[in-house]
Amino acid sequence: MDVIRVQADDFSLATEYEACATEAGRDCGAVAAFVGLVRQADDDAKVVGLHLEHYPVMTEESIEKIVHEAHQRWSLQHIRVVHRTGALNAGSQIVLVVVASSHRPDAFAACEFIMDLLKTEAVFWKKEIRSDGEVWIKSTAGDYDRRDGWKNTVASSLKR
Amino acid sequence: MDVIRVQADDFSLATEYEACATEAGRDCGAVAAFVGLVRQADDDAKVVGLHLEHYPVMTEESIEKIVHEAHQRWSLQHIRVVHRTGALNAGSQIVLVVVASSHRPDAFAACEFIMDLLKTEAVFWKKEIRSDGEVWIKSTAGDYDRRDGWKNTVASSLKR
Amino acid sequence: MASRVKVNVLFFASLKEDLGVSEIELDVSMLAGRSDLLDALTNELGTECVAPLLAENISIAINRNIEKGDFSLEAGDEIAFLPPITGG
Amino acid sequence: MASRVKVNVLFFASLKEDLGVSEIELDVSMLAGRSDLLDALTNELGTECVAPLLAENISIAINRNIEKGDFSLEAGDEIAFLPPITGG
Repeated sequence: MDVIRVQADDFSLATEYEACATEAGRDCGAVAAFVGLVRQADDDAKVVGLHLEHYPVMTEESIEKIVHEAHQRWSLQHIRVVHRTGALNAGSQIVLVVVASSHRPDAFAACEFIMDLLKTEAVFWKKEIRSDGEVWIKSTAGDYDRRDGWKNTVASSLKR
Repeated sequence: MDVIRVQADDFSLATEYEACATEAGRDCGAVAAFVGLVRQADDDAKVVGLHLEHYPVMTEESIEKIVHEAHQRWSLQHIRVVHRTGALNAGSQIVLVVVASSHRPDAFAACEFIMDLLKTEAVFWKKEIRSDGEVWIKSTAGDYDRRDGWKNTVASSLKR
Repeated sequence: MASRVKVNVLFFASLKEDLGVSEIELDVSMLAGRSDLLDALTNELGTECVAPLLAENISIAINRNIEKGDFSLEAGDEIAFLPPITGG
Repeated sequence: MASRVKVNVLFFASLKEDLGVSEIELDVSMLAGRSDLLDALTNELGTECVAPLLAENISIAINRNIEKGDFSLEAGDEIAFLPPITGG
């Protein structure tokens, strides 16, 4: 069973990695992981923190959909996604994705796919608290390009 | 300073991730990590373990070269590579790559690049200890294809 | 006149800030569609306050499913106005 | 006759297993090249034993640099015979 959690509390990569290794079993040869953090610097104004809002149940369902699509595209043993909400200071962890597979290309591709789709498809709203004010963040053109790039890769051609 | 270690001892993703976050500093927004493990299953014969041999100094230098090239291609704050040698049982951790960057595309690409080049360019020899005998492993055509795929991506076009 | 039903309307992120409210209960006619809903909200909140809800980049979810076309509301439906999302 | 120098020759992985030895000290003539080196190894180990070193996929490193062409050995050089590598 994959794990998807939306929570205010911080998470531990160590704990999630251990749990992933246990779930994945002995065919697991590759674990790809990603942690997104609150960057302090953004252009000129300093980012003091983030405020993350979500829509309970709908947010979890939007992540489930992304995770489900990853399983359809690649051979994966286990996926864990943890996404924080609420007030996060600069330097804080925001999001974690851990993916286990027999082979590294699948683990890498799925981990990156999930992160790319979280940016544009997961139901979160992110406000940057900056030294010069507060700004609700929108996905960038680059974010949409990266999402659309996955649409052009046919699932069956990626599956081993 | 990046960290490259070749060692018989096991490593801890948790420890390397913490060290990476500290080294990367407050501009860090993305940490991509990969751990390769000894898979038990390989086709029909069970893999009991691996024996990994290296050539001290030359091996480290071969990894340094890969890490150096990653820095030339992407904007990265910190890279850690830990590669084990010696006798490893099925399920053991073999290799770890952790990459910190301001942005996730750079962190993902560099982490995958480093792993792909470790497969074909790092000076290690890997013998599978299988239920039906011992086999020195060679890089596969797929491994060389993945390495060559990076050659076709011009460094400057990737650099933000 | 069609019978009236109660629905819940949620506002998130910038909309919650713009409207100064995160959730209201609304009386609408049974099977009310998109324009009926916006009329009812205008009655309740005023034209100026409703303006941000009409922006092109605002999505409407009914019971947590994005509805791009029209819809027919039923009693107890949960309607959410969603500004552009970004996670990760 | 050219003066003689001592060099170290290392064998890794499958070559170490094939030859049954991981390292030998070898006397070669000063500035010996690739074929001189292989001749000296044949004298030392025998034709049959040296055969695996001649396979197309075996690389030679001098002082930890892969040498694809010819080379000139000097005293104290470290010569390594490397089967195909694979890390990760």
